[in-house]
Amino acid sequence: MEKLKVGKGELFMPYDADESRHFFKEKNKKLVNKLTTVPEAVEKYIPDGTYIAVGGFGGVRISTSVLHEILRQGKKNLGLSGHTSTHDCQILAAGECFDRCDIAYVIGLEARGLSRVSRKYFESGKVKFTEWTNAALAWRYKAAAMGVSYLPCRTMLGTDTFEQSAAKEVLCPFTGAKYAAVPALSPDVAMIHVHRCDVYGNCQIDGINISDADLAKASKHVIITAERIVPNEEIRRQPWATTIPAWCVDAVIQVPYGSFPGCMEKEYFSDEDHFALWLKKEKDPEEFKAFIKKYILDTKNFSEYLELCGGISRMNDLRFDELLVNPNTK
Amino acid sequence: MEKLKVGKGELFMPYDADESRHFFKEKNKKLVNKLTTVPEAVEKYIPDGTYIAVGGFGGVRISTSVLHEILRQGKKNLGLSGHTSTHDCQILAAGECFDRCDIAYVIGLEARGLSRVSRKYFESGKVKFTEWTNAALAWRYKAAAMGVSYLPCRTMLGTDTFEQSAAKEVLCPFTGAKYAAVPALSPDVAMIHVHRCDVYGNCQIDGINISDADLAKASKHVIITAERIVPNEEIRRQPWATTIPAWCVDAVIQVPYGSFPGCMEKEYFSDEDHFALWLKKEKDPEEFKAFIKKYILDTKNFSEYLELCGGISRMNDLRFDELLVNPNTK
Amino acid sequence: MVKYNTMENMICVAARQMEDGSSAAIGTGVPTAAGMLAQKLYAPNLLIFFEAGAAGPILPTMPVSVGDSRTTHHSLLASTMLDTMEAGQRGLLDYTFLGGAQIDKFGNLNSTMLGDDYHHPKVRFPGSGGANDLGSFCWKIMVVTPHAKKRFVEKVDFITTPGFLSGPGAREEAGLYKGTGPFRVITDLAILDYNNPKKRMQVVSLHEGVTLEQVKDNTGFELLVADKLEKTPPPTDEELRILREEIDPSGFIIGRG
Amino acid sequence: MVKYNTMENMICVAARQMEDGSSAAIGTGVPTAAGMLAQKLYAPNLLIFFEAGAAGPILPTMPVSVGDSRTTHHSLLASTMLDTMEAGQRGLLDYTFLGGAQIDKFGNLNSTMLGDDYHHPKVRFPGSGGANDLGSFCWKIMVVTPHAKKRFVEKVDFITTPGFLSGPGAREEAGLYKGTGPFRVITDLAILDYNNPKKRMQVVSLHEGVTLEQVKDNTGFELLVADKLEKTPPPTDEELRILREEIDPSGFIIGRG
Repeated sequence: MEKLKVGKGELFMPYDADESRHFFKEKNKKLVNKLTTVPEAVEKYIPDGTYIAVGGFGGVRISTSVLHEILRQGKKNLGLSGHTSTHDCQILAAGECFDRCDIAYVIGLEARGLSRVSRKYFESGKVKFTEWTNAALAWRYKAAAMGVSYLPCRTMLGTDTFEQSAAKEVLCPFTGAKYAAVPALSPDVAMIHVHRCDVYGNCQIDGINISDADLAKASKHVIITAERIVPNEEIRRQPWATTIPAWCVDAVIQVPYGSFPGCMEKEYFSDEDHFALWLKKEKDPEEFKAFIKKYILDTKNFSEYLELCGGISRMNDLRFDELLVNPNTK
Repeated sequence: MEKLKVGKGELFMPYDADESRHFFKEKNKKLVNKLTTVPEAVEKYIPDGTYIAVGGFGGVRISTSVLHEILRQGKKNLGLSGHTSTHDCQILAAGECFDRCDIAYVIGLEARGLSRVSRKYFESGKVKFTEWTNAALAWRYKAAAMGVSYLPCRTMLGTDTFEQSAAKEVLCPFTGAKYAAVPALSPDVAMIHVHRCDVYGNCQIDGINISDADLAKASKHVIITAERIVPNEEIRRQPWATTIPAWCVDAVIQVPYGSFPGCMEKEYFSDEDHFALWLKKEKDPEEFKAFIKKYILDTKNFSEYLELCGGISRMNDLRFDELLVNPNTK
Repeated sequence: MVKYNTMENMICVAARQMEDGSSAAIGTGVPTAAGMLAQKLYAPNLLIFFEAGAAGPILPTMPVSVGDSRTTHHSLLASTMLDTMEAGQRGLLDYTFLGGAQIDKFGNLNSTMLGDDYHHPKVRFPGSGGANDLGSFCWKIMVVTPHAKKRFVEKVDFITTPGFLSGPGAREEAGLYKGTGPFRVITDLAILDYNNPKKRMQVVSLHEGVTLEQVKDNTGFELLVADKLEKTPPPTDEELRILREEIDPSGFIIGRG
Repeated sequence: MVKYNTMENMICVAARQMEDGSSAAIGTGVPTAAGMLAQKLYAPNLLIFFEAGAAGPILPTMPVSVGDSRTTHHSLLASTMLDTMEAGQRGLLDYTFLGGAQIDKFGNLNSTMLGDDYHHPKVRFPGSGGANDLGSFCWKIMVVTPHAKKRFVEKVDFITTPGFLSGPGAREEAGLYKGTGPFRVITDLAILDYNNPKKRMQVVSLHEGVTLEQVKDNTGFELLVADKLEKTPPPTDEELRILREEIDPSGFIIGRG
């Protein structure tokens, strides 16, 4: 029988089922008010060295306010799950906040182009990385959400992506088929932006869920930012719309426009001008430094950032964009 | 190293990934009107010998009309997935329609008691069976829905349930932990009752989904009965509410009260008097035969059955029950 | 003191076993009644899961099925069977309540068949359903069952759901999670647990008017006895009132006692 | 005849490759433009999937992200990334469109890095994203890319996404599904496929005004040539009209040609 291959990438977050089960056993399951502030949540749950994962899809439904606060508090040596990490990666790279990354997709901003700052950071030698794919990372969350230490899948096989991953080949005990086994990934902290949730953290998400239901279950701690807080009764009225239940959640913060400049289904479209501004500023290191200082480090909170970006009037335009409405025609 | 155990149960539906992939490749993906009748759907998709699975949870959101028609058409030698199969199993056992069964839960009707007829059928030697658990069968659907030939889980280990299953022990390549590997299960036909769907088969389900999203994806053919058919536009208005997409579905039939005497979230509660009538009739083989003849074999369709059971007036009462409304108090 | 029947007593005793702030995967019947009573009196923050997919309901009345719409009544979540099972698998579920036709001294449960030939059972039962799953995943297995010699047997005909299997260490060796296993058995005669090095069933508390002899006589294996044998307090008036008026006014479950 | 640029030409050619009634997992940019054009002219029943979770949309305009709300616009499904990926894994997805910094003669793609030391790349790119997944699961991999020697290389620095790997049989040996693999490459010069026993890239059709020499000069490996070399029909007026007026009126993509 041929020898099964083993990826030679570093496994940053080895999964221990018993340790993990014990953690979830002890985790609070009571319905308590979890409202807090972004600075408090970052202070409490994200000490230097924490392995974090960002919900959404890079420029879609991301927790921008929490990412900014990580920069503001000068967090260092974080681990990052690069499950299509675009603008989130761009923010964290600007602060050189992480030093290890499970990569599926980083540096790029999809159709918008590449972030020079992120690229340089990944080329600098300051970041250790291991290769994966989007599905592989999503299945790694899924495995942890299921409470199993691995899942078999048929991706990465035969490629250098596998070679530089920490996956291992296994054979199906029934068919003999070869699979890539991907190890469960249980991030220390997930930050997820949602449409609405109650003060206990029961969340509803409209549009695509991406990997967030699994991510919330997989993670030891979950910080939720929400467009709006709703009464618990609203959650209980349609419990099949709950995508993340309270028992996964540690902190809840109401942050309207909290995915800006990213897109938020039925709320606001991405601000492509602002994304372009980031990419433009990145061309000159000094200008970029000043940009980050002005927009993030020197702003007290996310509302101030939104004001710098055009405030309510701009948000209003983005709502029209999202709804494909042209306000100039009747 | 200790020897890994292998369940000695028969694997009724071995899964072949390549064959299965080829089937799904060829399956129609066009949006075509799939409206048909229950007799036509059963005639077309359920020849003798077919391996079937019923959605819902035994007495909750089941496809009663399709089950009755299977009896009416005198189908034989079916295979049955016994993923909490209660009233569905009771109906099929009454017609001795199946001759092999993957058992997680059969014969019983939960808090209502046991079906004598089902029990006798399982004790008769006419049915081959293999043991599983509810989660094991649900993961078997899940594996097929994922397109992998097995999934690891930590149930059944150490028990006679494992011994009489067709599961196999495997070791996690990362942690060395022991798992029960359960083989993918791709039923020939799934029948699922939903709240609403369009003529193409895009379905919405309120309340719990149980295992139906996975079951629909895992099955080669899917017959949908729906409380009501809605315009395609209604589906497209809230695409995150679609739990079964059209490309899984082969046949669509509008069957109001189609889960009767089972429960249907927010529509009608289970008819406990009618369930009790079944159990009472089962005490006398002759009476039971006459009961089945009158209520199922001699009725032309499900509407006639509903009329025998009290018609619209009874359905009205069950709606009050479901909504916990007492019509006699204001 | 209000009179009570054995079913009422078992439900009240079961309700007192659950810690506040814990979670429980419960089935229909006695477990639901116990869970509801616990929420109302002893564990207001008990988080209830049903195996078919509902979690965190405000139960208006007793469900008939673990999947019916009582289980989703004002619930926090109405999801999938695997969502509940996987919550269990990742360690989130503290208690489960199970039953069966037979139980042995290590708490192994049989709800599959009687006889010695699997393929030709003398009596066939429903099978595991979610019992083996919850019995494998949850931290503490509670069993509520009438006490009788034919139920409490030396060796179950079929291990549907794992107790301690063949004894100390056997669950872990089989691949089950550390720290899980049988916790308590509540019968119409006594409370029993496994809190000894042999992981064998032992009497820890006798119900009102019950003797140790009576318990032994109704047990088909050698029963251990805890060093300090307690007396189970009888149901309180308040327990009975809530049970009869609010939880099971139609006597669906307590009428069977 | 309306004038057109190379980007417009590639999109029009790509749009003609998809069979009606098939499914395609597409990314932003050229693939979406091609998919939209195909739906409007050649494959009205093309079922479009986006890797982040949307399927069956009526695309109003070009998405910027495969997860943004254009992808869910009037879609039939807005689900999860794994829902799309698992549809692919179980064989439901016919086409995928991929790109990369490098492609070799077996259709292997590099979107990870340039250089010979993984940990110290000369240039670091985004990585696989969903490319390796879709390239492993989908039946037919389409690549749309400008034709240049530095892109069409003898050996890619890093196999991000599997083409035919080392040649015939290598995908199956690696554990990938039977019958999947590279299908066509559409460049600004030609259409290429792998329809030969060696599973090597070959020119099958030259675009208007392009010579075989020109294609070979822009390819960094020995290129095979199909027995019958076709001429690619140029974009029709209708294709261009729809592309410019309905699909990309702001010139977001076709402005790059």
